[in-house]
Amino acid sequence: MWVRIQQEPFDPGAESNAFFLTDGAAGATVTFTGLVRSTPDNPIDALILEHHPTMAKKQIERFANEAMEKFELVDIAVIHRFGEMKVGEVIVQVMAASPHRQAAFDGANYVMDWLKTDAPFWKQEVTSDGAKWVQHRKSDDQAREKWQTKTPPKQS
Amino acid sequence: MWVRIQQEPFDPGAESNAFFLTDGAAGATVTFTGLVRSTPDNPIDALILEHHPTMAKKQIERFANEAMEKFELVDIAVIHRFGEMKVGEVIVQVMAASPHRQAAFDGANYVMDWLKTDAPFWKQEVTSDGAKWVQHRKSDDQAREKWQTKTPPKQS
Amino acid sequence: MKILYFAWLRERMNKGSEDVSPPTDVATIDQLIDWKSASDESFALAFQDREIIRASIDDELVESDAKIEGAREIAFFPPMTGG
Amino acid sequence: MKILYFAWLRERMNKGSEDVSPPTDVATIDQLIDWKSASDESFALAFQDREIIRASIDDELVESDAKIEGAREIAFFPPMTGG
Repeated sequence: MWVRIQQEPFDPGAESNAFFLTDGAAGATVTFTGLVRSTPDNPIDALILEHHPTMAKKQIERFANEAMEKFELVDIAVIHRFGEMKVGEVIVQVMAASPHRQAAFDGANYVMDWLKTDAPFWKQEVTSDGAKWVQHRKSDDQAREKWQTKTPPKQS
Repeated sequence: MWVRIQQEPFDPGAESNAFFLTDGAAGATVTFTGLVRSTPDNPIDALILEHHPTMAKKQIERFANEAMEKFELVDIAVIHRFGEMKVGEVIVQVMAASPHRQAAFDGANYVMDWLKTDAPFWKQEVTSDGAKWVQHRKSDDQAREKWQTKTPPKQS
Repeated sequence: MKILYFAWLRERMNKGSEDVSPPTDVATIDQLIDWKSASDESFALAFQDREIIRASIDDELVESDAKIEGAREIAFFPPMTGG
Repeated sequence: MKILYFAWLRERMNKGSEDVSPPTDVATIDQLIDWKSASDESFALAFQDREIIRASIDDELVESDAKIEGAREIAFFPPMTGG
Protein backbone atom coordinates (compact mmCIF):
# COMPACT_ATOMS: atom_id res chain seq x y z
CA MET A 1 0.00 0.00 0.00
CA TRP A 2 1.35 3.39 -0.90
CA VAL A 3 0.05 6.91 -1.39
CA ARG A 4 1.83 9.71 -3.23
CA ILE A 5 0.72 13.34 -3.19
CA GLN A 6 2.64 15.34 -5.76
CA GLN A 7 2.60 18.51 -7.81
CA GLU A 8 4.34 17.13 -10.91
CA PRO A 9 2.37 15.53 -13.76
CA PHE A 10 2.77 11.76 -14.06
CA ASP A 11 2.33 9.16 -16.79
CA PRO A 12 -0.76 7.10 -15.84
CA GLY A 13 0.08 4.15 -18.11
CA ALA A 14 3.65 3.93 -16.85
CA GLU A 15 2.36 3.95 -13.25
CA SER A 16 -0.09 1.10 -13.99
CA ASN A 17 2.62 -0.93 -15.68
CA ALA A 18 4.96 -0.48 -12.70
CA PHE A 19 2.13 -1.50 -10.36
CA PHE A 20 1.42 -4.71 -12.33
CA LEU A 21 5.05 -5.77 -11.87
CA THR A 22 4.78 -5.81 -8.08
CA ASP A 23 1.52 -7.77 -7.71
CA GLY A 24 2.59 -11.28 -8.73
CA ALA A 25 -0.22 -12.99 -6.86
CA ALA A 26 -2.98 -10.83 -8.29
CA GLY A 27 -4.65 -11.72 -11.56
CA ALA A 28 -6.97 -8.73 -11.49
CA THR A 29 -6.09 -5.05 -11.36
CA VAL A 30 -8.55 -2.18 -11.52
CA THR A 31 -7.24 1.30 -12.23
CA PHE A 32 -9.30 4.44 -11.77
CA THR A 33 -7.93 7.47 -13.58
CA GLY A 34 -9.44 10.92 -13.05
CA LEU A 35 -8.56 13.52 -15.67
CA VAL A 36 -9.07 17.26 -16.02
CA ARG A 37 -11.87 17.72 -18.50
CA SER A 38 -13.25 20.64 -20.42
CA THR A 39 -16.70 20.17 -21.93
CA PRO A 40 -18.84 22.36 -24.20
CA ASP A 41 -21.21 22.85 -21.22
CA ASN A 42 -18.39 23.79 -18.91
CA PRO A 43 -15.27 24.81 -20.84
CA ILE A 44 -12.23 25.42 -18.66
CA ASP A 45 -8.59 26.29 -19.28
CA ALA A 46 -7.08 24.61 -16.24
CA LEU A 47 -7.73 23.31 -12.75
CA ILE A 48 -6.02 24.40 -9.55
CA LEU A 49 -6.10 22.01 -6.60
CA GLU A 50 -5.45 23.29 -3.11
CA HIS A 51 -4.81 20.71 -0.40
CA HIS A 52 -3.95 20.15 3.26
CA PRO A 53 -0.69 18.24 2.78
CA THR A 54 -0.30 16.21 5.99
CA MET A 55 -3.99 15.48 6.37
CA ALA A 56 -4.44 14.58 2.69
CA LYS A 57 -1.79 11.89 2.89
CA LYS A 58 -3.11 10.50 6.19
CA GLN A 59 -6.72 10.40 5.01
CA ILE A 60 -5.98 8.67 1.72
CA GLU A 61 -3.70 6.16 3.48
CA ARG A 62 -6.58 5.44 5.83
CA PHE A 63 -9.04 4.77 2.98
CA ALA A 64 -6.46 2.61 1.20
CA ASN A 65 -5.86 0.58 4.36
CA GLU A 66 -9.59 0.22 4.94
CA ALA A 67 -9.95 -1.06 1.36
CA MET A 68 -7.15 -3.60 2.00
CA GLU A 69 -9.07 -4.89 5.04
CA LYS A 70 -12.57 -4.85 3.56
CA PHE A 71 -11.75 -6.47 0.25
CA GLU A 72 -9.33 -9.24 -0.58
CA LEU A 73 -6.64 -7.00 -2.05
CA VAL A 74 -3.01 -7.87 -2.63
CA ASP A 75 -2.02 -4.22 -3.01
CA ILE A 76 -3.46 -0.76 -3.54
CA ALA A 77 -1.78 2.48 -4.55
CA VAL A 78 -2.96 6.08 -4.95
CA ILE A 79 -1.37 9.08 -6.67
CA HIS A 80 -3.07 12.46 -6.24
CA ARG A 81 -1.82 15.73 -7.64
CA PHE A 82 -2.13 19.26 -6.31
CA GLY A 83 -1.40 22.66 -7.84
CA GLU A 84 -2.27 23.73 -11.38
CA MET A 85 -3.06 21.18 -14.05
CA LYS A 86 -4.05 21.45 -17.70
CA VAL A 87 -6.99 19.87 -19.52
CA GLY A 88 -6.20 16.22 -20.26
CA GLU A 89 -3.76 15.83 -17.39
CA VAL A 90 -4.37 13.26 -14.69
CA ILE A 91 -5.59 14.45 -11.27
CA VAL A 92 -5.77 11.14 -9.46
CA GLN A 93 -5.07 7.47 -10.10
CA VAL A 94 -6.07 4.55 -7.86
CA MET A 95 -4.79 1.03 -8.59
CA ALA A 96 -6.14 -2.03 -6.77
CA ALA A 97 -4.86 -5.59 -7.27
CA SER A 98 -6.57 -8.78 -6.15
CA PRO A 99 -6.90 -12.44 -7.06
CA HIS A 100 -10.66 -11.68 -7.47
CA ARG A 101 -11.88 -9.15 -9.97
CA GLN A 102 -14.84 -7.92 -7.92
CA ALA A 103 -12.53 -7.17 -4.98
CA ALA A 104 -10.26 -5.14 -7.27
CA PHE A 105 -13.27 -3.16 -8.57
CA ASP A 106 -14.61 -2.62 -5.05
CA GLY A 107 -11.24 -1.59 -3.62
CA ALA A 108 -10.63 1.15 -6.19
CA ASN A 109 -14.28 2.27 -6.05
CA TYR A 110 -14.24 2.45 -2.24
CA VAL A 111 -11.12 4.59 -2.11
CA MET A 112 -12.47 6.98 -4.76
CA ASP A 113 -15.82 7.39 -2.99
CA TRP A 114 -14.20 8.28 0.32
CA LEU A 115 -11.45 10.36 -1.24
CA LYS A 116 -14.08 12.52 -2.99
CA THR A 117 -15.79 13.55 0.23
CA ASP A 118 -13.19 13.18 2.97
CA ALA A 119 -9.74 13.90 1.53
CA PRO A 120 -8.80 17.57 1.94
CA PHE A 121 -8.53 18.80 -1.66
CA TRP A 122 -10.38 21.75 -3.15
CA LYS A 123 -10.70 22.42 -6.87
CA GLN A 124 -10.76 25.73 -8.68
CA GLU A 125 -11.76 25.87 -12.33
CA VAL A 126 -9.83 28.44 -14.32
CA THR A 127 -11.56 30.13 -17.27
CA SER A 128 -11.08 33.45 -19.07
CA ASP A 129 -13.32 34.91 -16.32
CA GLY A 130 -10.83 33.92 -13.61
CA ALA A 131 -10.82 31.09 -11.07
CA LYS A 132 -13.99 29.69 -9.49
CA TRP A 133 -14.30 27.20 -6.61
CA VAL A 134 -15.96 23.95 -7.59
CA GLN A 135 -19.09 23.17 -5.58
CA HIS A 136 -19.22 19.98 -3.56
CA ARG A 137 -21.80 17.57 -5.01
CA LYS A 138 -24.47 15.88 -2.91
CA SER A 139 -24.16 12.83 -5.17
CA ASP A 140 -20.63 12.36 -3.83
CA ASP A 141 -21.99 12.04 -0.29
CA GLN A 142 -24.59 9.56 -1.50
CA ALA A 143 -21.97 7.48 -3.32
CA ARG A 144 -20.40 6.53 0.01
CA GLU A 145 -23.65 5.04 1.26
CA LYS A 146 -23.20 1.89 -0.78
CA TRP A 147 -20.33 0.87 1.54
CA GLN A 148 -22.49 1.13 4.69
CA THR A 149 -24.35 -2.14 4.06
CA LYS A 150 -23.76 -4.83 6.65
CA THR A 151 -23.09 -7.62 4.16
CA PRO A 152 -19.76 -7.25 2.38
CA PRO A 153 -19.89 -7.05 -1.44
CA LYS A 154 -19.89 -10.45 -3.08
CA GLN A 155 -16.47 -11.85 -4.02
CA SER A 156 -16.12 -13.54 -7.36
CA MET B 1 -16.50 1.40 -28.89
CA TRP B 2 -13.99 -1.07 -30.18
CA VAL B 3 -12.97 -4.68 -29.51
CA ARG B 4 -9.69 -6.27 -30.51
CA ILE B 5 -9.00 -10.01 -30.32
CA GLN B 6 -5.33 -10.70 -30.88
CA GLN B 7 -2.58 -13.23 -30.35
CA GLU B 8 0.28 -10.75 -29.82
CA PRO B 9 1.15 -9.43 -26.36
CA PHE B 10 0.31 -5.76 -25.80
CA ASP B 11 1.45 -2.99 -23.46
CA PRO B 12 -1.46 -2.34 -21.06
CA GLY B 13 -0.23 1.10 -19.95
CA ALA B 14 0.32 2.28 -23.52
CA GLU B 15 -3.21 1.13 -24.41
CA SER B 16 -4.71 3.05 -21.46
CA ASN B 17 -2.80 6.18 -22.38
CA ALA B 18 -3.99 5.98 -25.98
CA PHE B 19 -7.56 5.51 -24.74
CA PHE B 20 -7.36 8.60 -22.47
CA LEU B 21 -6.45 10.73 -25.49
CA THR B 22 -9.68 9.95 -27.31
CA ASP B 23 -12.16 10.58 -24.48
CA GLY B 24 -12.03 14.36 -24.14
CA ALA B 25 -15.44 14.62 -22.50
CA ALA B 26 -14.81 11.95 -19.88
CA GLY B 27 -13.22 12.81 -16.57
CA ALA B 28 -13.31 9.25 -15.28
CA THR B 29 -11.75 6.15 -16.80
CA VAL B 30 -11.79 2.69 -15.24
CA THR B 31 -9.40 0.08 -16.61
CA PHE B 32 -9.65 -3.60 -15.76
CA THR B 33 -6.49 -5.58 -16.49
CA GLY B 34 -6.44 -9.36 -16.20
CA LEU B 35 -3.01 -10.94 -15.98
CA VAL B 36 -1.66 -14.49 -16.11
CA ARG B 37 -0.76 -15.40 -12.57
CA SER B 38 1.15 -18.19 -10.94
CA THR B 39 0.62 -18.65 -7.21
CA PRO B 40 2.25 -20.95 -4.65
CA ASP B 41 -1.11 -22.80 -4.41
CA ASN B 42 -1.37 -23.14 -8.15
CA PRO B 43 1.99 -22.63 -9.87
CA ILE B 44 1.81 -22.58 -13.65
CA ASP B 45 4.30 -22.01 -16.46
CA ALA B 46 1.95 -20.54 -19.02
CA LEU B 47 -1.66 -20.24 -20.13
CA ILE B 48 -3.12 -21.28 -23.47
CA LEU B 49 -6.38 -19.69 -24.56
CA GLU B 50 -8.52 -21.31 -27.21
CA HIS B 51 -11.32 -19.24 -28.72
CA HIS B 52 -14.10 -19.13 -31.30
CA PRO B 53 -12.87 -16.16 -33.33
CA THR B 54 -15.99 -14.78 -35.02
CA MET B 55 -18.28 -15.45 -32.06
CA ALA B 56 -15.78 -14.06 -29.53
CA LYS B 57 -15.64 -10.71 -31.28
CA LYS B 58 -19.42 -10.51 -31.73
CA GLN B 59 -20.16 -11.44 -28.13
CA ILE B 60 -17.72 -8.95 -26.62
CA GLU B 61 -18.96 -6.20 -28.96
CA ARG B 62 -22.47 -6.98 -27.75
CA PHE B 63 -21.49 -6.65 -24.06
CA ALA B 64 -19.59 -3.44 -24.79
CA ASN B 65 -22.60 -1.97 -26.61
CA GLU B 66 -24.91 -3.03 -23.78
CA ALA B 67 -22.59 -1.28 -21.32
CA MET B 68 -22.68 1.89 -23.46
CA GLU B 69 -26.49 1.83 -23.30
CA LYS B 70 -26.90 0.87 -19.65
CA PHE B 71 -24.36 3.29 -18.20
CA GLU B 72 -23.52 6.82 -19.20
CA LEU B 73 -20.30 5.96 -21.04
CA VAL B 74 -18.44 8.12 -23.51
CA ASP B 75 -16.42 5.18 -24.80
CA ILE B 76 -15.48 1.60 -24.00
CA ALA B 77 -12.75 -0.62 -25.46
CA VAL B 78 -11.74 -4.25 -24.96
CA ILE B 79 -8.57 -6.14 -25.90
CA HIS B 80 -8.56 -9.91 -25.40
CA ARG B 81 -5.71 -12.22 -26.30
CA PHE B 82 -5.73 -15.84 -27.42
CA GLY B 83 -2.96 -18.41 -27.85
CA GLU B 84 -0.12 -19.02 -25.42
CA MET B 85 0.84 -16.42 -22.85
CA LYS B 86 3.46 -16.30 -20.10
CA VAL B 87 3.04 -15.51 -16.41
CA GLY B 88 2.76 -11.74 -15.96
CA GLU B 89 1.40 -11.10 -19.43
CA VAL B 90 -1.98 -9.46 -19.91
CA ILE B 91 -4.92 -11.63 -20.99
CA VAL B 92 -7.62 -8.99 -21.17
CA GLN B 93 -8.03 -5.26 -20.71
CA VAL B 94 -11.32 -3.35 -20.55
CA MET B 95 -11.33 0.47 -20.52
CA ALA B 96 -14.50 2.48 -19.82
CA ALA B 97 -14.72 6.28 -19.91
CA SER B 98 -17.52 8.42 -18.51
CA PRO B 99 -18.17 11.86 -17.05
CA HIS B 100 -19.32 9.94 -13.92
CA ARG B 101 -16.97 7.68 -12.05
CA GLN B 102 -19.60 5.13 -10.98
CA ALA B 103 -20.68 4.67 -14.60
CA ALA B 104 -17.06 4.02 -15.58
CA PHE B 105 -16.71 1.42 -12.80
CA ASP B 106 -20.03 -0.22 -13.71
CA GLY B 107 -19.29 -0.27 -17.43
CA ALA B 108 -15.96 -2.09 -17.07
CA ASN B 109 -17.38 -4.41 -14.39
CA TYR B 110 -20.43 -5.29 -16.51
CA VAL B 111 -18.34 -6.22 -19.56
CA MET B 112 -15.99 -8.37 -17.45
CA ASP B 113 -18.85 -10.24 -15.76
CA TRP B 114 -20.50 -11.13 -19.06
CA LEU B 115 -17.24 -11.80 -20.85
CA LYS B 116 -16.28 -14.35 -18.17
CA THR B 117 -19.35 -16.51 -18.71
CA ASP B 118 -20.52 -15.79 -22.24
CA ALA B 119 -17.50 -15.02 -24.42
CA PRO B 120 -16.14 -18.15 -26.12
CA PHE B 121 -12.65 -18.50 -24.63
CA TRP B 122 -11.28 -21.57 -22.87
CA LYS B 123 -8.15 -21.57 -20.71
CA GLN B 124 -5.58 -24.28 -20.31
CA GLU B 125 -2.99 -24.05 -17.55
CA VAL B 126 0.41 -25.37 -18.54
CA THR B 127 2.62 -26.95 -15.86
CA SER B 128 5.44 -29.47 -15.92
CA ASP B 129 2.66 -32.14 -15.85
CA GLY B 130 1.24 -30.89 -19.14
CA ALA B 131 -1.80 -28.78 -20.00
CA LYS B 132 -5.04 -28.87 -17.98
CA TRP B 133 -8.39 -27.24 -18.81
CA VAL B 134 -9.47 -24.63 -16.29
CA GLN B 135 -12.83 -25.35 -14.68
CA HIS B 136 -15.63 -22.85 -15.04
CA ARG B 137 -16.45 -21.25 -11.69
CA LYS B 138 -19.97 -21.01 -10.30
CA SER B 139 -19.03 -17.64 -8.76
CA ASP B 140 -18.66 -16.27 -12.30
CA ASP B 141 -22.29 -17.13 -13.04
CA GLN B 142 -23.36 -15.51 -9.78
CA ALA B 143 -21.39 -12.34 -10.54
CA ARG B 144 -23.72 -11.57 -13.46
CA GLU B 145 -26.75 -11.55 -11.18
CA LYS B 146 -25.92 -8.12 -9.85
CA TRP B 147 -26.87 -6.64 -13.26
CA GLN B 148 -30.34 -8.21 -13.24
CA THR B 149 -31.81 -5.69 -10.77
CA LYS B 150 -34.55 -3.50 -12.19
CA THR B 151 -33.18 -0.22 -10.86
CA PRO B 152 -30.02 0.90 -12.65
CA PRO B 153 -26.89 1.41 -10.52
CA LYS B 154 -26.73 4.86 -9.00
CA GLN B 155 -24.86 7.48 -11.03
CA SER B 156 -22.54 9.84 -9.22
CA MET C 1 -24.26 -27.77 -41.91
CA LYS C 2 -20.96 -27.53 -40.09
CA ILE C 3 -20.39 -28.51 -36.48
CA LEU C 4 -17.49 -26.96 -34.51
CA TYR C 5 -15.99 -28.41 -31.32
CA PHE C 6 -13.96 -26.42 -28.81
CA ALA C 7 -11.68 -27.07 -25.79
CA TRP C 8 -12.00 -30.57 -24.29
CA LEU C 9 -14.91 -31.38 -26.58
CA ARG C 10 -12.56 -30.81 -29.51
CA GLU C 11 -9.96 -33.03 -27.84
CA ARG C 12 -12.44 -35.83 -27.14
CA MET C 13 -13.82 -35.63 -30.68
CA ASN C 14 -10.25 -35.53 -31.96
CA LYS C 15 -11.31 -32.90 -34.49
CA GLY C 16 -12.30 -29.24 -34.54
CA SER C 17 -15.13 -29.50 -37.03
CA GLU C 18 -17.12 -31.74 -39.32
CA ASP C 19 -19.92 -31.48 -41.85
CA VAL C 20 -23.22 -33.16 -41.03
CA SER C 21 -26.51 -33.55 -42.88
CA PRO C 22 -29.19 -34.41 -40.31
CA PRO C 23 -32.60 -35.50 -41.60
CA THR C 24 -35.34 -32.86 -41.52
CA ASP C 25 -37.02 -34.31 -38.40
CA VAL C 26 -33.91 -33.32 -36.40
CA ALA C 27 -35.21 -29.88 -35.45
CA THR C 28 -33.38 -28.73 -32.30
CA ILE C 29 -29.91 -28.73 -30.75
CA ASP C 30 -31.08 -31.48 -28.37
CA GLN C 31 -32.32 -33.60 -31.25
CA LEU C 32 -29.08 -33.00 -33.14
CA ILE C 33 -27.12 -34.35 -30.16
CA ASP C 34 -29.47 -37.37 -29.93
CA TRP C 35 -29.18 -38.06 -33.64
CA LYS C 36 -25.40 -37.72 -33.71
CA SER C 37 -24.95 -39.78 -30.50
CA ALA C 38 -26.89 -42.67 -32.06
CA SER C 39 -24.47 -43.04 -34.95
CA ASP C 40 -21.16 -41.79 -33.51
CA GLU C 41 -19.74 -43.50 -30.43
CA SER C 42 -17.03 -40.93 -29.68
CA PHE C 43 -19.63 -38.17 -29.98
CA ALA C 44 -21.93 -40.03 -27.58
CA LEU C 45 -19.07 -40.35 -25.09
CA ALA C 46 -17.96 -36.72 -25.44
CA PHE C 47 -21.54 -35.47 -24.98
CA GLN C 48 -22.31 -37.77 -22.05
CA ASP C 49 -22.45 -34.93 -19.52
CA ARG C 50 -24.85 -33.05 -21.73
CA GLU C 51 -26.17 -30.50 -19.20
CA ILE C 52 -22.86 -28.67 -19.01
CA ILE C 53 -22.33 -28.43 -22.77
CA ARG C 54 -23.24 -25.13 -24.38
CA ALA C 55 -24.06 -24.41 -27.99
CA SER C 56 -24.20 -21.58 -30.46
CA ILE C 57 -25.86 -21.25 -33.85
CA ASP C 58 -24.11 -18.91 -36.28
CA ASP C 59 -22.21 -17.14 -33.48
CA GLU C 60 -25.26 -16.71 -31.21
CA LEU C 61 -25.43 -18.56 -27.88
CA VAL C 62 -28.57 -20.71 -27.79
CA GLU C 63 -30.44 -23.01 -25.44
CA SER C 64 -30.66 -26.72 -26.21
CA ASP C 65 -34.24 -26.42 -27.48
CA ALA C 66 -33.22 -23.88 -30.14
CA LYS C 67 -34.31 -24.67 -33.72
CA ILE C 68 -31.43 -25.54 -36.04
CA GLU C 69 -33.29 -24.97 -39.31
CA GLY C 70 -31.24 -22.77 -41.64
CA ALA C 71 -28.15 -22.94 -39.42
CA ARG C 72 -24.88 -22.57 -41.24
CA GLU C 73 -22.61 -23.40 -38.32
CA ILE C 74 -23.32 -24.98 -34.95
CA ALA C 75 -20.65 -24.85 -32.23
CA PHE C 76 -20.46 -27.04 -29.13
CA PHE C 77 -18.25 -26.20 -26.18
CA PRO C 78 -17.78 -26.48 -22.41
CA PRO C 79 -18.59 -23.51 -20.11
CA MET C 80 -16.41 -20.53 -20.97
CA THR C 81 -13.33 -19.63 -18.93
CA GLY C 82 -11.96 -16.52 -20.62
CA GLY C 83 -11.14 -13.10 -19.20
CA MET D 1 -2.84 26.63 18.98
CA LYS D 2 -2.74 27.17 15.26
CA ILE D 3 -5.78 27.60 13.01
CA LEU D 4 -5.53 26.79 9.29
CA TYR D 5 -7.94 28.03 6.62
CA PHE D 6 -8.40 26.44 3.21
CA ALA D 7 -10.03 27.24 -0.15
CA TRP D 8 -12.61 30.05 -0.04
CA LEU D 9 -12.35 30.23 3.74
CA ARG D 10 -8.67 31.08 3.30
CA GLU D 11 -9.58 33.69 0.70
CA ARG D 12 -12.26 35.27 2.88
CA MET D 13 -9.93 35.30 5.88
CA ASN D 14 -7.20 36.66 3.64
CA LYS D 15 -4.72 34.37 5.37
CA GLY D 16 -3.86 30.68 5.48
CA SER D 17 -3.24 30.41 9.20
CA GLU D 18 -3.03 32.23 12.50
CA ASP D 19 -2.15 31.49 16.11
CA VAL D 20 -4.90 31.76 18.70
CA SER D 21 -5.05 31.32 22.47
CA PRO D 22 -8.66 30.70 23.44
CA PRO D 23 -9.55 30.79 27.14
CA THR D 24 -9.99 27.40 28.81
CA ASP D 25 -13.82 27.57 28.79
CA VAL D 26 -13.69 27.37 24.98
CA ALA D 27 -13.91 23.59 24.85
CA THR D 28 -15.26 22.56 21.43
CA ILE D 29 -14.94 23.45 17.75
CA ASP D 30 -18.35 25.14 17.96
CA GLN D 31 -17.28 27.21 20.93
CA LEU D 32 -14.03 28.12 19.21
CA ILE D 33 -16.03 29.46 16.25
CA ASP D 34 -18.32 31.40 18.64
CA TRP D 35 -15.38 32.84 20.55
CA LYS D 36 -13.48 33.79 17.41
CA SER D 37 -16.57 35.27 15.71
CA ALA D 38 -17.17 37.56 18.69
CA SER D 39 -13.82 39.27 18.35
CA ASP D 40 -13.05 38.99 14.62
CA GLU D 41 -15.50 40.45 12.13
CA SER D 42 -14.01 38.89 9.00
CA PHE D 43 -14.02 35.50 10.76
CA ALA D 44 -17.69 35.99 11.71
CA LEU D 45 -18.50 36.80 8.09
CA ALA D 46 -16.49 33.90 6.66
CA PHE D 47 -18.09 31.43 9.11
CA GLN D 48 -21.63 32.73 8.60
CA ASP D 49 -22.83 29.61 6.79
CA ARG D 50 -21.48 27.47 9.57
CA GLU D 51 -23.27 24.18 8.79
CA ILE D 52 -21.30 23.60 5.63
CA ILE D 53 -17.88 24.28 7.17
CA ARG D 54 -15.87 21.23 8.15
CA ALA D 55 -13.04 20.97 10.64
CA SER D 56 -10.11 18.79 11.53
CA ILE D 57 -7.99 18.55 14.66
CA ASP D 58 -4.40 17.46 14.10
CA ASP D 59 -5.22 15.97 10.67
CA GLU D 60 -8.33 14.10 11.86
CA LEU D 61 -11.77 15.10 10.56
CA VAL D 62 -14.02 15.99 13.52
CA GLU D 63 -17.60 17.03 14.21
CA SER D 64 -18.32 20.50 15.52
CA ASP D 65 -18.83 19.24 19.08
CA ALA D 66 -15.32 17.75 19.20
CA LYS D 67 -13.16 18.79 22.16
CA ILE D 68 -10.22 20.98 21.24
CA GLU D 69 -8.20 20.46 24.40
CA GLY D 70 -4.60 19.56 23.58
CA ALA D 71 -5.06 20.36 19.89
CA ARG D 72 -1.92 21.52 18.13
CA GLU D 73 -3.55 22.50 14.87
CA ILE D 74 -7.18 23.06 13.89
CA ALA D 75 -8.14 23.33 10.22
CA PHE D 76 -11.34 24.83 8.81
CA PHE D 77 -12.46 24.27 5.23
CA PRO D 78 -15.42 23.96 2.87
CA PRO D 79 -16.67 20.53 1.72
CA MET D 80 -13.95 18.71 -0.19
CA THR D 81 -13.89 18.55 -3.97
CA GLY D 82 -10.82 16.45 -4.76
CA GLY D 83 -10.41 13.33 -6.86
